[in-house]
Amino acid sequence: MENIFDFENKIDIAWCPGCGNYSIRKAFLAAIKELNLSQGNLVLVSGIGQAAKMPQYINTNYFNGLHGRGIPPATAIKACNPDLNVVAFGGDGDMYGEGGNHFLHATRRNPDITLFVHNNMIYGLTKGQASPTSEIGMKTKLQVFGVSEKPLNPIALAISLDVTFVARAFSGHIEKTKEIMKKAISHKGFALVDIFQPCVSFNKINTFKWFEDNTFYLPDDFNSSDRARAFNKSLEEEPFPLGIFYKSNHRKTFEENLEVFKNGKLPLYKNELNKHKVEAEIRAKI
Amino acid sequence: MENIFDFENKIDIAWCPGCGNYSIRKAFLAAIKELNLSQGNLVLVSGIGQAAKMPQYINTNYFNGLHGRGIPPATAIKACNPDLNVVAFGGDGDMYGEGGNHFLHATRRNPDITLFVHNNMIYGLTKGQASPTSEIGMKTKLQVFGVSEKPLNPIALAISLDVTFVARAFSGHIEKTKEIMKKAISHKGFALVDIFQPCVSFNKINTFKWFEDNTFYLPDDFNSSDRARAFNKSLEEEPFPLGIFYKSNHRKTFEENLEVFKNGKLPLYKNELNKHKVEAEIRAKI
Amino acid sequence: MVKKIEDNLVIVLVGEAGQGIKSIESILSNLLKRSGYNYFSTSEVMSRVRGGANSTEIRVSSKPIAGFIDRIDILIPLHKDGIDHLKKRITKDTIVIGEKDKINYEDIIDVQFTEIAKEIGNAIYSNTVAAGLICGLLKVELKLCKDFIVEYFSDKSEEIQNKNRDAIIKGHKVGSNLSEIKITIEKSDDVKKHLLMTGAEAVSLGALAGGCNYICGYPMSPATSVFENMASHSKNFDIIVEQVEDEVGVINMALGAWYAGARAMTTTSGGGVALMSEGISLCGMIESPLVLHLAQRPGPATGLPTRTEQGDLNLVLHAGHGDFPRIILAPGTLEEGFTLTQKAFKFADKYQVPVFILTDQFFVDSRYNTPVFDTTDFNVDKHIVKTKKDYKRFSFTKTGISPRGIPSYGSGNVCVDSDEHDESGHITENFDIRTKMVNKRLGKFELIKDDIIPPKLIGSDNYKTLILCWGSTFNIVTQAIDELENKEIAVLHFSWIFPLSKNIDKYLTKASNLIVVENNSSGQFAQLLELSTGHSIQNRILKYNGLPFSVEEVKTEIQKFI
Amino acid sequence: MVKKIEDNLVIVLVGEAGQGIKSIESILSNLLKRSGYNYFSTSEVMSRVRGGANSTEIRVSSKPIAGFIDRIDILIPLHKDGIDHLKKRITKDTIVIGEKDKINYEDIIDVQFTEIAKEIGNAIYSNTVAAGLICGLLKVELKLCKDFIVEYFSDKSEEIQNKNRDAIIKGHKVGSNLSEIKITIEKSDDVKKHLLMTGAEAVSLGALAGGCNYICGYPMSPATSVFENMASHSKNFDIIVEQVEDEVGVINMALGAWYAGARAMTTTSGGGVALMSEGISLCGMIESPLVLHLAQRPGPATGLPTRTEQGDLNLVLHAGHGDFPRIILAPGTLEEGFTLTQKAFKFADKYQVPVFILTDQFFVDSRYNTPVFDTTDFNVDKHIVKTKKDYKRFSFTKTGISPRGIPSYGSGNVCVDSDEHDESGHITENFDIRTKMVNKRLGKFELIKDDIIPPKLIGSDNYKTLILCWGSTFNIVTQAIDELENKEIAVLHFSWIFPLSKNIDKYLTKASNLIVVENNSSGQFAQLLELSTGHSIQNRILKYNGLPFSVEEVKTEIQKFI
Ligand SMILES: Cc1ncc(C[n+]2csc(CCOP(=O)(O)OP(=O)(O)O)c2C)c(N)n1
Ligand SMILES: Cc1ncc(C[n+]2csc(CCOP(=O)(O)OP(=O)(O)O)c2C)c(N)n1
Ligand code: SF4
Ligand code: SF4
Ligand SMILES: [Mg+2]
Ligand SMILES: [Mg+2]
Repeated sequence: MENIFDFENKIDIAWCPGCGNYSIRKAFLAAIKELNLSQGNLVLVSGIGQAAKMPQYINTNYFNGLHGRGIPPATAIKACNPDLNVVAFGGDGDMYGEGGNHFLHATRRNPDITLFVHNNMIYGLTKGQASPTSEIGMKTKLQVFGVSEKPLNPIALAISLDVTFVARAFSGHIEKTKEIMKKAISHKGFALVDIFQPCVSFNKINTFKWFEDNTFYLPDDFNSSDRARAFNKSLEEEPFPLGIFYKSNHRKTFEENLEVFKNGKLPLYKNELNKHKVEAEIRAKI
Repeated sequence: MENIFDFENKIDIAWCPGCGNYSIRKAFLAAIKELNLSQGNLVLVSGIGQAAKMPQYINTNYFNGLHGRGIPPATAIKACNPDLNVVAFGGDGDMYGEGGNHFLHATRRNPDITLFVHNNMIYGLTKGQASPTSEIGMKTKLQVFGVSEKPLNPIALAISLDVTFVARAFSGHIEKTKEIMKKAISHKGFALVDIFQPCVSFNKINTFKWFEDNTFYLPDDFNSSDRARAFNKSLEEEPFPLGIFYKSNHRKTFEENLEVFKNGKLPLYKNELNKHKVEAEIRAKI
Repeated sequence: MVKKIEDNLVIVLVGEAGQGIKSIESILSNLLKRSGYNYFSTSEVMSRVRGGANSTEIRVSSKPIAGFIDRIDILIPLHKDGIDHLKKRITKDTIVIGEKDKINYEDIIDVQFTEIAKEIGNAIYSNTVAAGLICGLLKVELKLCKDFIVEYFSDKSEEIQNKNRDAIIKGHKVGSNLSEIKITIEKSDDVKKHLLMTGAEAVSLGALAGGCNYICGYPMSPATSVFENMASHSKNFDIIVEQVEDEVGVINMALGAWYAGARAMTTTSGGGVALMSEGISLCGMIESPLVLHLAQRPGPATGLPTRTEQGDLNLVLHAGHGDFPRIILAPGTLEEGFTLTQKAFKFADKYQVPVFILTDQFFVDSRYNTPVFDTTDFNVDKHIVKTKKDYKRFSFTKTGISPRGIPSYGSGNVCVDSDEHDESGHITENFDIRTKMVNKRLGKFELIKDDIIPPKLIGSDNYKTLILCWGSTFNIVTQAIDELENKEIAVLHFSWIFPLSKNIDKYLTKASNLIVVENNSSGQFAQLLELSTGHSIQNRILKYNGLPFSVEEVKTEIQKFI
Repeated sequence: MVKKIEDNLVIVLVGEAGQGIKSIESILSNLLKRSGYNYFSTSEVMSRVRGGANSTEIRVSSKPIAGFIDRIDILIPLHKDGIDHLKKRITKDTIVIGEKDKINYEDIIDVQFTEIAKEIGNAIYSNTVAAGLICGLLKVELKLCKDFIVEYFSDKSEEIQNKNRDAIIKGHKVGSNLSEIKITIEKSDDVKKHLLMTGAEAVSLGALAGGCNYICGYPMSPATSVFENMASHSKNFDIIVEQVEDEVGVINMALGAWYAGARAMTTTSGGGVALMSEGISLCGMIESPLVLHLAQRPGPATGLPTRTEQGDLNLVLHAGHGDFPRIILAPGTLEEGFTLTQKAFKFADKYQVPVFILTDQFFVDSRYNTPVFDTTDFNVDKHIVKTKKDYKRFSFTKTGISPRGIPSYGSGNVCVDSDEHDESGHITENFDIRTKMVNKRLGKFELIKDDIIPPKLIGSDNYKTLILCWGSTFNIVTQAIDELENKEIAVLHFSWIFPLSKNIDKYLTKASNLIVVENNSSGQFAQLLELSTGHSIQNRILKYNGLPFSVEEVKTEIQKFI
């Protein structure tokens, strides 16, 4: 059965053979198909990096912006047209490093967008420097003595910021990743899915096998509505829990808070200027 | 008894009469005096804002940089000369807003610097716009419908990031603030003290009285070494707990991790270039 | 001796931040203009919320005037440090009115504002007393004063309204009886029908007229006033207003907003634009419209945050890496503040380029009366298309512009990319497409030329000396030249700054003496003119201490060069 | 027919990213140079880690050569798409060597690299076979090959070393026996004593010589190589190396480092400098030294991340708001890459200004041999003072420079401030101090003039046509002119870009025809020259598809203008 989001003709994908990004693409294509999204209403947003190339390989609208700057346009796009489904893709460097501040403050706004971070614990596109999630001790051409910074724990961070959908997936498990993606996209509010992804070219430590060996799924009966428990769980490492840590509906979204849409207004692009209102505003200065 | 860090002559302080910043200055002057710090070895670093003017009013070295950019120079200064005591001051907008990404990643490096954030829940110097810690509903000239973003909880955030000294103080209590400051400065590693501070000119909600009424001190027997418990505690709001939430010594500092100082090398400014080494390196290219 | 003022009066208020000079000015501006006086005011303030020494100049005249001048006819110091702060501008002709016991100035005319206010009930009414005094001096109808003050405090309690009314009445009486000054400035009914506003308000109205429905920014003096002004209009005009975490986020949000079909603007100062530089380059690459208001203040770095300068022209000329087109506008008057901002949206949309509106603290904070803006010509043509299935965002077209689609409007995919891309918006490293894309982007410079607004020539056509200026100095320079009454001098004022048209050469060729007047330290506009015309401009009048030029200063400096 | 090559040979390797072209080049560069051949190589690669089509040009010559040329004498395609990728450069004179069954090219000389490698034990040795083939063709001593390859793989297992040795031997044999080509390029003992390195390595060595002990940055092509290079030196030279969270953090860290007494450098590309713009302005305000290496790539925005352009000159000329001095250097040769970087530290320290080193992808990634650098003149004079109690960081001095103190070195307070400040570094809004501080900062332009390095004139003094170029195009343009053999053409190459000296006027005045050659789309340097000299430069040879100029191209284009 064909997928409208896939291309008819073979496309040239710039990822390395064996890269985890292919599986993420597969899972995402399946997820949006199963969710029955329409091509016209889907906008993918990304920064720069290997992960951030994702939009190029999906047959829909996209805004492929600057390194680290995926979230601000994604937030604005959703705000200007809340009918759109907006999904942002990025790497661990892109979203947690260069774009860290936007991530931090997006959680405060709670736009109804979905963020998939391909966490390969390395800078892929720039050929193998440490990322904010690289393990202590990892040596690279730049980190010649090994990484000494504590890796960022995006799950703990997101829970501390009260992100209302926080999950971790592993690209190796396409079916399960797809299910998490579907829930994330369907969630009302800002949703983070941190996706473990092997980089076969530059990360020789956190390989496919390493991820297999160092992850396990949260039990089916895990109570993902308890923020403090979720935080505790998020501190577990090696093995890392996979699945949905925290999910809640207690926060309004950014768009719901926007005054312009309170009376069910149109998306902004349909707005027409009322010349008389402007003239009245000018005359008010007499 | 005189304080070497105070000025002999009266200085012109640009804060409004009644501003909480005066008390923070008092507490800080007392803290560094009691800690017996030496003027030459103290460097204050700040960004821009009312809080960030602090270094101007202390008689010592300072680097008063750009809005939001206090932490990067502070980190570098300490790294280049670990003998210095480096203290950074900033506002809630400065450090958590514009400078959010530097805060995030400083916690990963864990430089042995102290950060005091004057949290008045408002942009003071720019005359009263919402800050990342402003309460939901607060109206300003810019937030005409009231703030809708969820205020940042810097304590929860810092604990999620494993900052090894996390405290909250209130400028109204000079003595207690001074004690917290002393512990923060003495702490080995990155220390955050978020200081509630009334802005009498622009924040008419979170007034001195409001802070008095909405805070309480953590009990003396509060176990500040349990990160998960500290996180739970940090979620408590109105009233907000004051005191040291979390303190730990399990992390190495940035400077300890620096290879250059592993053999007890000098601060960088005393380094002399070894010309022969450079020549040898050139000849290695033959 | 009685000081006589027949034509134009300069009143200066000086005091600490927080003493309420702003509210006095605000009351006076309305009352004087409504009385039919030409009104102008400008402030210079310190970067602090309380204390220090700030001053506001108020000019009242029978003719339109909107330039800063050094001369002070009447000085009202509200704080003892005020005299010292302005000592260079106080002469024996200056009449100082204030509280003798507080202000150390020999010839002071003692008026006990505070005492009078206290009699009414509270010292805080002293500002209204002072406003009343000036109204009395200028023979503003008492009824007008009373009605207005009640309107002004309409959101306060009735008691406060009444006390303020009493205060303005008392002040008015004192002013009417002051025998040391005799003012006979003509009022005009035309002025009563004028608009009265600040530069920031004019820019905001222009944005409304340009169809702005999304404004994002980060507070920064002196640009915040436009931001707050737009916020005040947001309910009425359905504008999304967002304060972003930092300026890098601001510009990327604004580009996202245009992509989704909004008409977005941002407002900031030089430091903010510096941070936005990479995003401006993105704007160039994805051929997005963007309107960016930059209110200049003295740099580098934090500089003098609340003061004025024209030092960021080079910044906006070149912000962002790589080559791509842009437009730079710099209004000289309120009317231009309005029309150019409105046009900024039009040009941004039509050419898919960033358009900068370059103002400064002097421009945005000054307030004066101006004829009602002409709005016949301001319809919003949205340059967007409904997409078809085979839509390509970056198609090569005969016109040189790729029609802009909006996601979900039509059936095509709208794909934009910060990498070099093919017509469909996908990454490419094809060398020929790269070259064609660069040519398409830079080709817009040629197209834009049709819309260039020529500079304004003021003064006789038979000039020998040509004074070149741009942006906010318009009113100052033109008044100076007017006063010089020299038929051989003309002024050429630019509000369209970039790209410059080759046509301007004809103006420069005609002059034997070219003098540039700029509020910066390096003559940035002079350089741009030299580069664009090949003329060398040796004579430069530059000022960069944080204050605007005064009319007198410009006169004196020009005379040195002729 | 046998192809004869007597003087200079161009070999091109083409294949997918990840196929190992880089390692072939790396082996060959060493072997050919150690044999006494003049060597040059340059690569053009796609922005991907695997796949696509990348190529590396290797030139071997009896004379020093370091320009990119279009002609291909020998082409070795490692992948079937390689032929298509280079089709514009392949002529009937090109000899193609490869695996006939994989590569679709009629006249291919079939060499089964993979088969040979498999015989040895594994297909991965095929690259070494290919390297061996070229060595055989060029008659590189077999012993040298064997010894070197063992050294090259010294950190690998003995088995791998042995198999690679076998591979190079087999390749060598095949190459020696190829009868279709006869190469008789002269070797030279001088070359053996030369250095062999890339531009990135030259810049890094310069930084070491400048006393750099702190490097912070954020990875960005094509600037990362300098960053990684410095990291590789960090142990030996006690350098703090820090990868920062973003470029805004980078520059503010670097300024903190200088403040504390380090000698800091940062390395990035155009987008990074755009983000650093505000910090650069801070550098200007606090009069901090700073060395900033910018390796250019085509913009705007992400552009073509792995390719080359000279499009960020305007950016570094103007990055940052407000007016402040800066120095811009752009090395044309490896030797200049070394000395100018060393001097960048010297000038930054001496004048307390930001110094930019402007290179590009072509410069940093190209590798060739060059005489050993002269190091007689490179002592590090640290321009810092031990402070006294009354020390003032921004004192007004006769020299125009305020002596720079370091916290804890001496007994004074070292206070720096991003606001306008007084001599002690405290905030001030005093108008006169403001003016004096601006004058002090801008006054450095005058002082810097003493150190300006004049442009290099190559060719006869009696030129009529003067070719103007800057930075990385040096070797390409000079070789082109050399080949044109026209006595009336000379080249003026600039490696000191800003501030320009008035002296250059004399060079321009002499020429009747000025032609600029620049790797960008708008002639940014031509504009700078026009502004600095008043000369108009109409003839511009510009290229902006992401590739460097080729020697042939420059020749052809120049001929159009003369
Ligand atoms: C401002 C800026 N800085 C740096 C870069 C260079 N850059 C491109 S991608 C990247 C990081 C890639 O790492 P990550 O985000 O983890 O993505 P991955 O490639 O691993 O998927 C960097 C540093 C850039 N494009 N822009
Ligand atoms: C890049 C930049 N953006 C904006 C500003 C303007 N600005 C100065 S201080 C400030 C915020 C002040 O708020 P906060 O940091 O909370 O400090 P406070 O004054 O409340 O102590 C802002 C936005 C600036 N100086 N630089
Ligand atoms: S470099 Fe790593 S992340 Fe990038 S495509 Fe290759 S394997 Fe995937
Ligand atoms: S504005 Fe507020 S924070 Fe700033 S000095 Fe005044 S009271 Fe303090
Ligand atoms: Mg990554
Ligand atoms: Mg604040």
